[in-house]
Amino acid sequence: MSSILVVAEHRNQTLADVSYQVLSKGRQLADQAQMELLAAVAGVDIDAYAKELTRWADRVIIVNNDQLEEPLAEPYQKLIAHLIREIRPGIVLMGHSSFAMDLVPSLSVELGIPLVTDCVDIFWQNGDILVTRSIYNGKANASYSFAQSETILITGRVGEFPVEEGQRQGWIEEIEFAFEEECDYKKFEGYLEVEAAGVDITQAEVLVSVGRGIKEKKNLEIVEELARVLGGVVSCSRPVVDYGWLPSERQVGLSGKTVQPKLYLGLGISGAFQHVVGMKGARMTVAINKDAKAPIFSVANYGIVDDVLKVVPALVNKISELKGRTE
Amino acid sequence: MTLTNFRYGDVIHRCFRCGYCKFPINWMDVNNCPAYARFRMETYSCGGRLWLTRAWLEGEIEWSDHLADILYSCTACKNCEVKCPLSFNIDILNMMIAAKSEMVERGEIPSAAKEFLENIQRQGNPYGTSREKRDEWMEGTGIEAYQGQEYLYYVGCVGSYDTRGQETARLLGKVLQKAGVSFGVLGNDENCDGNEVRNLGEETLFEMLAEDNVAQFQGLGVQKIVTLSPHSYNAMKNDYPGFNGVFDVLHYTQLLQELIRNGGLDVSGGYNAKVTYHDPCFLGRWNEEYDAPRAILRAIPGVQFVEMARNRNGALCCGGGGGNFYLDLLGGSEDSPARRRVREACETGANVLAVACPNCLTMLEDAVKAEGLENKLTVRDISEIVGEACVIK
Amino acid sequence: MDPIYQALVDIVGQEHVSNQPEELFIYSYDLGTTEPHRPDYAVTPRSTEEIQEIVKLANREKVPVVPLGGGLSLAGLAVPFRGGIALDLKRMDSILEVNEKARYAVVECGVSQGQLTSYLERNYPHLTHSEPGAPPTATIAGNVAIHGQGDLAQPYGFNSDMVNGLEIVLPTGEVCKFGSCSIGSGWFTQHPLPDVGLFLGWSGTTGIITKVSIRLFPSKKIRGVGQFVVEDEELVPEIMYKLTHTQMTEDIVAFSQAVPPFASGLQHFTINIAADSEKELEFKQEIIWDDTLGEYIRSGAGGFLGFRSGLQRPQVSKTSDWRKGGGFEYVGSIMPVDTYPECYRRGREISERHDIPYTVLGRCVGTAHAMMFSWTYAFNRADPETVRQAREALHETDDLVLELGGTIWKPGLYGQKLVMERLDPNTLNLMKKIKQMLDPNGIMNPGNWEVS
Amino acid sequence: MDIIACIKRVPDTSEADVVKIDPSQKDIEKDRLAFKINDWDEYVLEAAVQLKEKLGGTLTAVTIGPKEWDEVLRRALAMGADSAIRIDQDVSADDPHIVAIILDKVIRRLPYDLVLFGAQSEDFGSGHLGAMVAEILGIPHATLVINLEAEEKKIHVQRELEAGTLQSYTIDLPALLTIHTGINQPRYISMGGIRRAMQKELQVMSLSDLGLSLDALTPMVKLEEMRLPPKGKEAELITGAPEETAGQLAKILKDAGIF
Amino acid sequence: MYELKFNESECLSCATQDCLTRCQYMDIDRDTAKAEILKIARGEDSFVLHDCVTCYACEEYCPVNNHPFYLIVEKQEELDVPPLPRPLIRRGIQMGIPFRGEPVIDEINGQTLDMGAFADLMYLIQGKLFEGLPVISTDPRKMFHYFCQLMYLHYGRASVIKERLPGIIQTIAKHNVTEVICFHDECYGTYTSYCPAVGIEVPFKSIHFFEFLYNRLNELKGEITPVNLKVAYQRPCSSRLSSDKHHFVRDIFDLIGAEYVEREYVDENALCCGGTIQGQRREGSRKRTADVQKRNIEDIKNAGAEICVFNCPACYTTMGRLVAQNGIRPVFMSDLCRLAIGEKPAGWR
Repeated sequence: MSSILVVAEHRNQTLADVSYQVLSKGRQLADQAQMELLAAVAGVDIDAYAKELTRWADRVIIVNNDQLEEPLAEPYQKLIAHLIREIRPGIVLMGHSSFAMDLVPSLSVELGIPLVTDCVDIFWQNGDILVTRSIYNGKANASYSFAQSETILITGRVGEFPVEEGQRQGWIEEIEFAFEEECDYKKFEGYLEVEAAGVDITQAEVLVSVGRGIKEKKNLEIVEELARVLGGVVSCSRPVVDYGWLPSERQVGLSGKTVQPKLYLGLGISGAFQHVVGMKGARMTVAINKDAKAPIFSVANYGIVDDVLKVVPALVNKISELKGRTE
Repeated sequence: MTLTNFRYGDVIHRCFRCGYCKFPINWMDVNNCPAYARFRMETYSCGGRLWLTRAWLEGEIEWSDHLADILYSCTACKNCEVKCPLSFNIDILNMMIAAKSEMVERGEIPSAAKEFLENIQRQGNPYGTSREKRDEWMEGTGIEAYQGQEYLYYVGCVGSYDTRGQETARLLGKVLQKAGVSFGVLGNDENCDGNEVRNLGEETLFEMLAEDNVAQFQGLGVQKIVTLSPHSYNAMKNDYPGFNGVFDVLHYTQLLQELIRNGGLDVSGGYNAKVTYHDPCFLGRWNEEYDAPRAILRAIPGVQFVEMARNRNGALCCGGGGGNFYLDLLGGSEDSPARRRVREACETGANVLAVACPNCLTMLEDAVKAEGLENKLTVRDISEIVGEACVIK
Repeated sequence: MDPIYQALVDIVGQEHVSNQPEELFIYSYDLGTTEPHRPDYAVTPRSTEEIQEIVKLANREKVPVVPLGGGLSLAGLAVPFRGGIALDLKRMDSILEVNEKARYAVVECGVSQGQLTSYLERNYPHLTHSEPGAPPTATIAGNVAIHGQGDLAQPYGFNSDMVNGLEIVLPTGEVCKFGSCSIGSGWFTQHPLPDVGLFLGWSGTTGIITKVSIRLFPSKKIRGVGQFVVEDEELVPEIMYKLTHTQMTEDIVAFSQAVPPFASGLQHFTINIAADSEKELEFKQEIIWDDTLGEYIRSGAGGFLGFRSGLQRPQVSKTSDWRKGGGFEYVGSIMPVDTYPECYRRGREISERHDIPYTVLGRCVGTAHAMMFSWTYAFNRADPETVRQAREALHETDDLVLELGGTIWKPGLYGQKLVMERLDPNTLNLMKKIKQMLDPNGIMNPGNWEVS
Repeated sequence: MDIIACIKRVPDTSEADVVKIDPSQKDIEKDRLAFKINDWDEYVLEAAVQLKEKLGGTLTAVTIGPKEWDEVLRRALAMGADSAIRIDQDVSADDPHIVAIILDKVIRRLPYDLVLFGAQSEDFGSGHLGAMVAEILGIPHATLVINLEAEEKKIHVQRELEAGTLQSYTIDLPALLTIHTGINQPRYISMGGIRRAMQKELQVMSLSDLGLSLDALTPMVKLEEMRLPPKGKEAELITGAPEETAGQLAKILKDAGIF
Repeated sequence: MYELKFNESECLSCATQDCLTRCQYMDIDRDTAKAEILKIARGEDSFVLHDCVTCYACEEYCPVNNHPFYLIVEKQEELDVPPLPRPLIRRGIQMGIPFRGEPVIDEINGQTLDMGAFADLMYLIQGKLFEGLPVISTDPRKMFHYFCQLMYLHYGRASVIKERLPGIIQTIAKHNVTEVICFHDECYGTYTSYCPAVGIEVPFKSIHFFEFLYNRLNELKGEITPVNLKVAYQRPCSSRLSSDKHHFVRDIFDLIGAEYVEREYVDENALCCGGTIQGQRREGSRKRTADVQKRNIEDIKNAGAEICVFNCPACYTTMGRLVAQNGIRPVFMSDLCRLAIGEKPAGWR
């Protein structure tokens, strides 16, 4: 195997966190196998990104093309296919982002190369690359090997690979790339940012966060009450938004907000990784859930295994009592 | 939909909305319809729901989440049927259930009801907890599997899965053991009785549950059944015969009353408390068994029995019927029926509120906490009181 | 977000306001034949203060307010003809005071007749109030607001005559008290302060009654009903006259109806008698049946059907099921007692013309000073033709009341129009001035008693 | 509009402690688990049925699996699918490439304007089957679709990106979408509906019917081993009745200076 | 139309004139009796027509089964001597008009129990005694379609009975029944005594309720535990029309181990429950009723009864509470029988 290629992703003048994460992993894998680590970045005004990437990559390939400014699957598929054909890397590594999910499956079919997505671990074993995936919603792990292939495609789970400071000083190589024709059957129309109306959960010191364990929209009342006595704000996991119980601006997690409150109180949240990714930065986490084996308990500092609807009213009373005593 | 699909098209317009359906044992207030007591808008009264259902059937109003919530807030407590002075009163609940059935068939039901029913489809219980855990309540009790004993002890979903329900299920088991009753349980092979499924309007699922249960019971040669929950009792006594499942079904209070009367159960250990009793709808209004639980309490030395202002067929529902112990459409307010009920229990000066239904137990116990009455009132299932009186730890 | 809705939420809380189609649908309907009109909001306040805020808001926003208690007027008096806020007062359900010695009770406006009955039975068994024939869910305040009468009308008159004091939220939001309570005394009398009787009989168009003090009366240990039947309707006025002369009855009602068939063509009396002992009861029975009505029994013109202890309130809602249709409406009137035969005959004709089983009833008010005579028309809610027939019959009956020299009790819109057409112009003018002064924005139950 | 919905059946593993690894270490123990339709696929069916109700056309539900998988097709039929096809082959643990090749063959035989997949599955959750099929079929796709509006010849979709951002596309038909949860509120499927759906025909095909053989389908990735995830750190558990646990927690929070 | 079969010569040649001399409510000697009954037979007014309390007893007393009571009723109507005030007669007649739609007719093809106008007492029809027995007239709203009409004997209106009864019989016959067990004596009397007396044809066989109970109890003999109770029986007026079945009361008592207490007003000497007398609503009826009831109660008490058994719902209504107030339990015969086979009586109060 010759090289590992990491394709970096950026939007809104920022390189995605997950790109740094897989870049770090790529660096480690390359070092272990004494391979070259390549990074690719495309778009307009990308020199700053490229420079950034040289801290990890031995070589950074840049493609200046305004059609690649936005992370859109179709143009990038063409670019990456081109790069693979040209460079023939042994491994192509990307973050498992929404962008990648739209892109890599088609790419693997187009090139006839193996793909494993959303890996939580990537490692060498007897000279072969192996990956581990988290399956059954985090309740089991599975490791995979690859059939013989010149190139394999891997995406890595957001938040799984710690960013290690890059020590390299790679060099930048610009490649010319032009599109033969425009993609007219799938037209990008723009972005829609969720409006931050009213409550900004990223600014709250205390978040009382609810999951589907609260069962019913009406039960938000008592949760609001708890948030009130704690001087905090109510946030939630994805199902609560899916059910329409709270607006999406209150959602914590991969497709919602990333938060770092002083206290994160998870009520009836099982703790799927998509959620945990958004709240790992909390200074103190308390989880209340009926299911003793819920993954949230391995993230939390304190846990209560019980029905939230039973504990929360009692908690409101106790806190009010304690507050009453101090005031 | 038009009236033609609705089985009660020639009846539903007959409600005048005079409001007798809201009365308790007398006319002391208009809050004995649990949903009306909770929301106090006419829409939530029995008459309101009937008029709305009719308006929906006639196309005067559209289906909405709110409409579904209003209909599903009916706890099937039967107060309306018992109080309505008009001759179609026997159909009131059937009309409500039929309206829910329409919603079920269209798939448009409150999300919690959807979850409830899907959980039962999948795991045989409303909580969605694995079937494999149904027997966890009986760990270490030495209760045997059913294999031709005199009684099948049917525990039900709340007794099998709810922490508090499990305690009563265990205690009742121990009481029966102590009385030397020959009985066995189904453990993990027990399935939901379907009573609430029927009340939620999921008729076919109910039929399947009833058919399966009847076949299972018959296959095991079951003749007598004693149930922990009045809900199971109701389904098995009144509905299963329609599926060729005729069994001798007893609610456990009926069996315990008999055991105490004939000396089979010694309760001389006594229970020192001032006790009031909350009639569960499916034992009381649905099956008119008001006496057995009272007789048990009166037979226990030390029990000072007092009645609440609303009792027997005028009892206020705990708000947990019609699946609402899970759907909880009536929770979240001091007007919630369970909270009203525990305040009423407190007014009698009793320090123990006795119940005979695991649903009522959990509903009322939560209400005691919500009301902050823990120091004044304890909720106990009669099985627990009897357990104490016959000195079971 | 609708600012009025939001303002209402701020006043009474989210759970007690609705602008959802479901609530608006229910509050748009009267139980009788009146065409429905949707309110914009349904609100269930809990206090006088909340009502004040709501009324002030309504004035600012020029939104009608339509108060209702039991919602059982059957004359469409709580239908929000101009939309606005349907104000369901049933959460105001506290019995504030019972003064045993002065025999009165002060209640909030949502207290139902049945609630007071039941409360008195449990706590003051020797006191009672005059219960109307409506379902016991009807409210006391609603009943006095329409000059109702009850089962003590014979000795004590209209329920509105039993009012000792009122608390009112005026259409402009101020709270006023009337009667002895207004000068800080107890709620024991409405007199002898200057008369400001601006609220009784106005059907909620001049303000919202929030508290009522109502007189209570002795409740004897035995209260029961005797029944007497005659075939000849002409005998009814004189029998009422004779019965009231005994001063021994609590309630005298004569009725005749096509269904059930046994009652058809006969005039039934129900005569309530109360006594504290068997001795008193026997004495009264002897006076009433043997001495007063004996002559009719001897001649075979009248028959005594027996006496039953215990008062059972007539379940009038059963009337709604006569045509298996869930509906009825009646015209009530206040008539001279001697018009009974004519009322019966003409009413029967109207019913038969409209293919409705006839039902008429006359309740003696005072010592035969007047009677409340009613003509009831059942209809089938699911059959618009029967609703139309009933509505026509009701209008014809309104005409009849005035033709026979009576007054319409709690008239609906049609009856109100008839009454206002005949009203002394000076009186009408005074009503206009009063209404204009009290309710400058015309927000209180508009559509009803529209004098201007 | 003719729609094809590709759906699957998964074990209910919502409770963590029901998942146990099979001795082969290639699978979990499934025999005592309850099974259900894949969560995302419920949204797929609801979206498909809503489109059909609005625009007419046909809806075909497709799955690949053994006999028991008919169950999810019955749900689809109960919900309003016109026909249902099951490819009788257990591929649940196979390389999605292989599954994609099989589905391509099925879909090509059917009329379609729109092909819908769940954005991922509850079991393996790789989330790339749909887009692979699109590539083989040679039609445009969008994954993680959270909003969908269809016209005669094209659709407007919004994809969900990170941090609450949505990405809008207009795509010409035929196209393939993978549907994310929250796009709608899936309706309840009544048992009566499912029973009635038993009357509807359910077509079963074998690989050879599609001109395929399993030997010819070479996986590019191979499952080596399944394990339970390593135990992470565990929270300090507070135990007792609700009032006790609540009391202790309140004190902890107070001591931590939260209030 | 239907004519009462009455034979004047039988009365002429009667030696006892038991019909009137044994009357418990009028004091009549033999000579007066003969004179009055002949006056009545010939269509002349008689004080008997005015003073009769319509207790049916003379039907039983008549040694030759010449229907003196039916005759009295016919003549009351002919001579316009109303036994109660006219408005009440009209009201009573209108009472029996069915007005809530047609009954549901299920084909029975055999034996049935007819509740007559007492559908609301269906709760009494429970348990083993009635297992498998089809019942007609179970809907209280439709029960007047099964109302045997004989009540109008009390109203002096035989014409109403003759007019309506054939229709009622037809309704019952529509069920395709062969044997009709009559819940109420009055129905049994209608079909076995009144109908033959006036020539109305009855296309089914009627079975007395007590006979049915007796036979069923015999079938269930093994399950009978003697009740060991002292029981008084309050015999209703309609039982006078089926005196041949009266022995079943003792037979049933023997079978279930009940002691038939010796009372003065027993068997042929039974005294009206007061319902009929009260129902006449004439001047003095109220006091007369009270007197009759008092005598009955004293008699039951003196006989040492613990239980008073009824078969007629009217008697039960009139006297039940009074009996209970005097410490004696009122109970329907069917309930007493159920008690004997270990069932819980439905009407136990």
